Amino acid sequence: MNGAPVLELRDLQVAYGDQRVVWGVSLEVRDGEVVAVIGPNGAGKTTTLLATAGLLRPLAGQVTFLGARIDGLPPHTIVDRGLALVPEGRRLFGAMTVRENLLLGGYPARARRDRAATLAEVMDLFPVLAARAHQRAGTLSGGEQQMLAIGRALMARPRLLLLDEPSLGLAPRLVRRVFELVREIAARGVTVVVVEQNAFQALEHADRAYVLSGGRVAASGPARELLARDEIRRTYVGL
Amino acid sequence: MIVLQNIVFGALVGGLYGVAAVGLALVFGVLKMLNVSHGELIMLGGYASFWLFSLWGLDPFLSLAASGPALFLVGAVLYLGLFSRLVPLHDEEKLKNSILIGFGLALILQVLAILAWTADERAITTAYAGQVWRLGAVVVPLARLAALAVGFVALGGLHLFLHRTDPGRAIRATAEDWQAAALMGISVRRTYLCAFGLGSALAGVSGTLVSIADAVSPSIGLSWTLKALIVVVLAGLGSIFGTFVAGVGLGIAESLSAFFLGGVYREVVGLALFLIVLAVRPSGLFGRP
Amino acid sequence: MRGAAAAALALGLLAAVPVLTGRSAVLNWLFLVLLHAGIAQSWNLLAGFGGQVNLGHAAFFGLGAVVARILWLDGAAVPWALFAGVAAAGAAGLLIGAPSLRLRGAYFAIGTLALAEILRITFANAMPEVSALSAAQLGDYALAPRYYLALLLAAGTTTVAWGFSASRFGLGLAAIREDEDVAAAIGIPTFRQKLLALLASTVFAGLAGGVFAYYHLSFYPSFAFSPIWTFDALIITFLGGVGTVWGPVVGAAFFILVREALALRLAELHLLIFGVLFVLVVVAFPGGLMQAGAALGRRLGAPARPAQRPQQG
Amino acid sequence: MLAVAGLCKAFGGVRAVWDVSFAVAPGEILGLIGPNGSGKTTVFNLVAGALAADAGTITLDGRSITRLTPDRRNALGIARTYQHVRCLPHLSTTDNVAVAGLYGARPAASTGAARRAARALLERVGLGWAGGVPAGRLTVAERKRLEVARALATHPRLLLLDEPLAGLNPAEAAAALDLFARIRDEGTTLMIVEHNVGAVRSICGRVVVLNSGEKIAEGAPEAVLADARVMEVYLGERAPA
Amino acid sequence: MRRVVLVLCVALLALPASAATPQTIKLGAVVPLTGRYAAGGAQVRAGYEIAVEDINAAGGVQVGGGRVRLELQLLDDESDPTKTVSRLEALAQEGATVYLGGFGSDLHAAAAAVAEKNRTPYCGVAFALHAVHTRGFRYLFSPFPKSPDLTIETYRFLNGSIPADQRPRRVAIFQERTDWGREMGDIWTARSAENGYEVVLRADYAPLSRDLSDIILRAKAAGAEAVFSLPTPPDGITLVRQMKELDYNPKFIMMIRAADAATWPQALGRDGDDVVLSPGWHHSIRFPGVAELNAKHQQRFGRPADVITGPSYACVQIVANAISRAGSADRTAIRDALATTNMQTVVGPVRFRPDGTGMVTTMFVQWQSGRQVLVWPRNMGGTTLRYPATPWRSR
Repeated sequence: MNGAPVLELRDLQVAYGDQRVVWGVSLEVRDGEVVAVIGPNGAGKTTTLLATAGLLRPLAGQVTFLGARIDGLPPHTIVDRGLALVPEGRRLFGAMTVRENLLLGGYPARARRDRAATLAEVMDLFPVLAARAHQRAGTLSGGEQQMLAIGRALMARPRLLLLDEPSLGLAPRLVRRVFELVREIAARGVTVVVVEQNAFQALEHADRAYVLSGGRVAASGPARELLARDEIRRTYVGL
Repeated sequence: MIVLQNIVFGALVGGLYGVAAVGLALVFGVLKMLNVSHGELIMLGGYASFWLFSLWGLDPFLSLAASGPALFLVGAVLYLGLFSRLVPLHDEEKLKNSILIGFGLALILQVLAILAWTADERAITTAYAGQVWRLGAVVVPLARLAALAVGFVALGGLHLFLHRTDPGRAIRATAEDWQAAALMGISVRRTYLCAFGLGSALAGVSGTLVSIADAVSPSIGLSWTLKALIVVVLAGLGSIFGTFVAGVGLGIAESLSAFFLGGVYREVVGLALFLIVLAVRPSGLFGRP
Repeated sequence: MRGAAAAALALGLLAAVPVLTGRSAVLNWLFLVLLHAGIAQSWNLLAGFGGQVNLGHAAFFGLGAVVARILWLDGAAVPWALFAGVAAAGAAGLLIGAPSLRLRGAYFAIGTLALAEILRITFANAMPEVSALSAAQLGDYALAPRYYLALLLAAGTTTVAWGFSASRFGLGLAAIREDEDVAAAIGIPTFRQKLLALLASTVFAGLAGGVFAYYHLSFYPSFAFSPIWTFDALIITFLGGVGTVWGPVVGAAFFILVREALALRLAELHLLIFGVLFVLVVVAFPGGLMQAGAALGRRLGAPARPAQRPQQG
Repeated sequence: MLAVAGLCKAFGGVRAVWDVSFAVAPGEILGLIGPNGSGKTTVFNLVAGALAADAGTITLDGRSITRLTPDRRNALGIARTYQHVRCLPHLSTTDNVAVAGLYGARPAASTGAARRAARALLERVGLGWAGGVPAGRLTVAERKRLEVARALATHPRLLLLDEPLAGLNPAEAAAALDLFARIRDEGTTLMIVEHNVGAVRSICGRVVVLNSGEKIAEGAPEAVLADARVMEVYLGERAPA
Repeated sequence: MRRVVLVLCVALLALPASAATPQTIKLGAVVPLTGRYAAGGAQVRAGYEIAVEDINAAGGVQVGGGRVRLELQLLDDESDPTKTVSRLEALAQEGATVYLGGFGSDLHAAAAAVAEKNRTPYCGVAFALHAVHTRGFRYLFSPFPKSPDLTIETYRFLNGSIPADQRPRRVAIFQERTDWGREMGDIWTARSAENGYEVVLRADYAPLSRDLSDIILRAKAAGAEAVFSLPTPPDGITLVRQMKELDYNPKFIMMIRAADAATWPQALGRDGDDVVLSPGWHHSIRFPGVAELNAKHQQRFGRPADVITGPSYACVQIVANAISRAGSADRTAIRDALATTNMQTVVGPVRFRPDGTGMVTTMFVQWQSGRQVLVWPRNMGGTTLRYPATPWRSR
């Protein structure tokens, strides 16, 4: 816990219509960290991310990003400030080409100036995307789609990258590759939050982790420590 | 020969169907709202050109530069004042309420048009109207061919805009998945405004073309809306040129059936054809399943 | 129970109207309200309760109207003429419904619209003569029997709608509307249920057409197939509250009475004012008039106590 | 009672389920496990009839149900829940269950009877308090329980549960497992797709493991989970220390 | 927002309906001001309003010993026959003594039946369909040329205007698929031979077609020298355009109805010239009162009275005359007086046959240099027919 705080959630509560899903989540992410958020289906992990990125309006609580409140702002301004989310299920624009998807990722004003350079960087990081630049995104394989989703988010030149279930539907070999990429991205100076059901891989690669259950934080701490805790292993890691 | 001649006229009429339908499809595809007053916006576009022509003698093809932007503004105002209120609703409610608002709007625009311009039929006949281009025994009327060409160019411009510019790509992205688009830093509301304006501008363009090739009166709206709706479903969402081609195809089918079965069953055959397409390809001719 | 009593009271009052007033305009307005309530309600049976938006409703209304009209003017007794119209509309519903109900969502909607337009144009071509009553037939014309038929239509459709809202069949239909896959998975024969709802909807549309044919002095047969009938049904239902028992009735009352009242006062601008008013109502009450009424009732009366979720341990 | 043989299903050229065969014995709880995307839910959809098989047969008590529609299969006694909960959001919780009781394998005599039965079932899954609430207002965990009640209301002989424990906290999960065991004891056969290996281990008599649409193992949970191949695909190659 | 809407609703409904002042006789008119017949309805309305103004300015109608003012209550039926019926019933409740009709044969057919049912005299113009008059209606009166007059007079007009050796003997009828279209086509065909003409084509088409090239090509192939048609305004515009494009140059083009509108030359420019129409009236006809009507119309709308405005004006003249002769506001008395009408109006002398059709002058008008000029009957203030029609390419 060394860097400056990048993201801070304080007592976040979120509901879909009348139905409350997040009952008070507080967490903190510091510069340069990889933080994992794990927990069962329906624990409120995705909802927490969506509220952070502005796609859901929190019922109560605060979201602070780089020292400024962002709760209640529309998602596009939050992206503009340097927070990018790779949503669950990737949500690519399937009818558009790989290149167009990436260009859209660089849509925010702060990223648009250097868009060509960023595009080159991302293509460098994901050579497979360069090869398929003019293919429709919907025709890519699952792994390629995940690469594109991450690459697209990186096009925004984010300070903080939120990844929602990046391993979903990927073969084990690809899951490992995704987590290696997460470390690479972190090494380039982007802070990362990964939400995962695949708790084992997430804890293996993260610095710190939060365990959510029933819309609340059930446990938190250094990832290795959590992985070693018996009740966590049994309940959430599946061992 | 007469068959060929019929195909030519059918294609020219069908081109109008196509241009009229693209605007409706754009709004529906992006906002998931069905603007049933689209036909009334076409009517307004027709009047814009008609008046520019009869007051200042402005050539209707030049007045496109006015009717398009003017209807863009009308569309923007309608969106900001009315349709934007539906954005937070669920898809089903959004569709339902957009139909209701469009219905009320259609009444309002019709009465305003009568008050402003009387209910008489208006059309534009330029000095070069009726001139034809002879291809053997087949004649191709130049003004209407030009109208078709202009419509095609307008759609080509739209295609380039949607595929080659950032705002255009933002519209396509929003159409596909507005939440993901928002995560790209795209302002969804501004994109909706832009798409609604563009759809209305296209209605303006097709109104001008209607005033050249057909006639305008305050009550033409519903028939154009219905025709556009059928072309949109025939084509399926997702392709501008597909929609245009479907419109042309419908026009040709109508004229051929007029030739083979007599004029009174013109539209019946077009509709029957439509049902067959629907049965065989429920996602439309050019739509993605 | 209170609802049933209120409904019975309303029905009694409406039944007494022809006795109480000799003013044909009043009776005529109420007739139009009841007719439109019937058309809208018949559309609501399939679209509101079953979730299948039929844009070809005018086809069934038109078939009922034309068949009943021809037979009636040919000298058939009115009930038989109406019955034949109903049968024609129902048969067409089954014939058209079987293939088209396999289409889902927008495709069902537009497919039925195309079918209705085909019928409209075909009837315009096949029967171009205006169908008008002769002076002798007009001599016997009385509005009251037409009014009672419309009352029967509105009451009948609304009773069926009420039945839909409370019966096994209606619950099954609601399940289909909410989620067709789930409905099938809990044993609901979805296709048969949808087809039956379509049948009920078209049969009543045919009856509405027959009542119209018996009422109207003079119209072109193709007019009964005009898409206007479909859109009026849809707009009235949406306005009042789709999928509710009373929405179409409330919507029809608003739609007809406000429009007629304005038309009587403002010859030139009535449609403009009506359009503005309509848009304002839609913007103010996007959930429909029934929902707005319920909200108003809640504000006036005691709010219902929401169920309490037990505290989590 | 249920036998599946040579089941195949492809989506646009992608093999979702490939030549899968297994059988379910009366009164057992069969676990169906495998990594995400391995085809478990597709198998459920094929058995329940939501999807039509490209090839293969499904028989229930020796009778082929391969070509039956989902509602016919339900009438024969197959009920299911969904991985992503699907309730009838605008209907009350009671009606969600009552409508199932009115159809299903043994339809209730009247809506009143169905509603009474529904309330009893809701009580049983711990939703007794929520009868009048529109189902759309329940939490995901509550809707999971509602789905179980709805499936039970159709009087199934074979109940397919798709990730029934997802989203439940340990205490709720324990209660749910308890409920499943009691349902089994009352004579209903269960088939469960579940991520939670611990739960599978505790309740399933047998498990079938799928990977990339193919069956790679079948047997008692302890044996299957110890299998190196299963460890590899299911837990991500490297077995944790 | 919601409260504002509610208040608005209530306020609008509380608007007072125009209350009838005593000592007036109310004329109830239902006219299409919106929808597809709105253009024609506007002409009808102008005629009614100017006529009522004129009569009241002159002190009203002489009834018995005193004078009674006329009150016009005019409602819009949105070109929808169901609304025609309901609004006529509303007018009955408002105390209308006489009904004035709207525009278009379907609306008239509905309206005339309401009048018959309510035993209220009905006077309407702007419908030539004769079938309405064959139902035994006693309260229906229409001082307007009907299909038989129009068709038979067509041949008289041609033979009277064109030397025998130049007449367009071969005729194509473009017959709209409506009852009126069929009626006109039937009589034109039946009476052709006896007048020296041959119908070489009767082509059906559906109204509001956007492409009529198929029937034009067939007429051209059949060598038709004259075209008789009765298109709606948009169909008329399409016909002229496509005839020009297909270079089909009949010597004589008659378009009843479509060419009525004053805006015809605006829509078609010089291509609208030489087209002949039979609107039932023309503002240059030499009948008493026409000049005054034109002056008023000029003042109000900037042009002489439109072709339907004259007959509408005449309707009110006829009704006022009948009220005066009936000597009371009794509907049956007025009906009986109407049946014995024999008077001079802006459409000339008017008498009624027992079926309610008027014995009126059938006029033919031609567009010449962007103006409507009267070409038949001769010597009534008009000019001569321009014949043959200028070929499209020489315009």
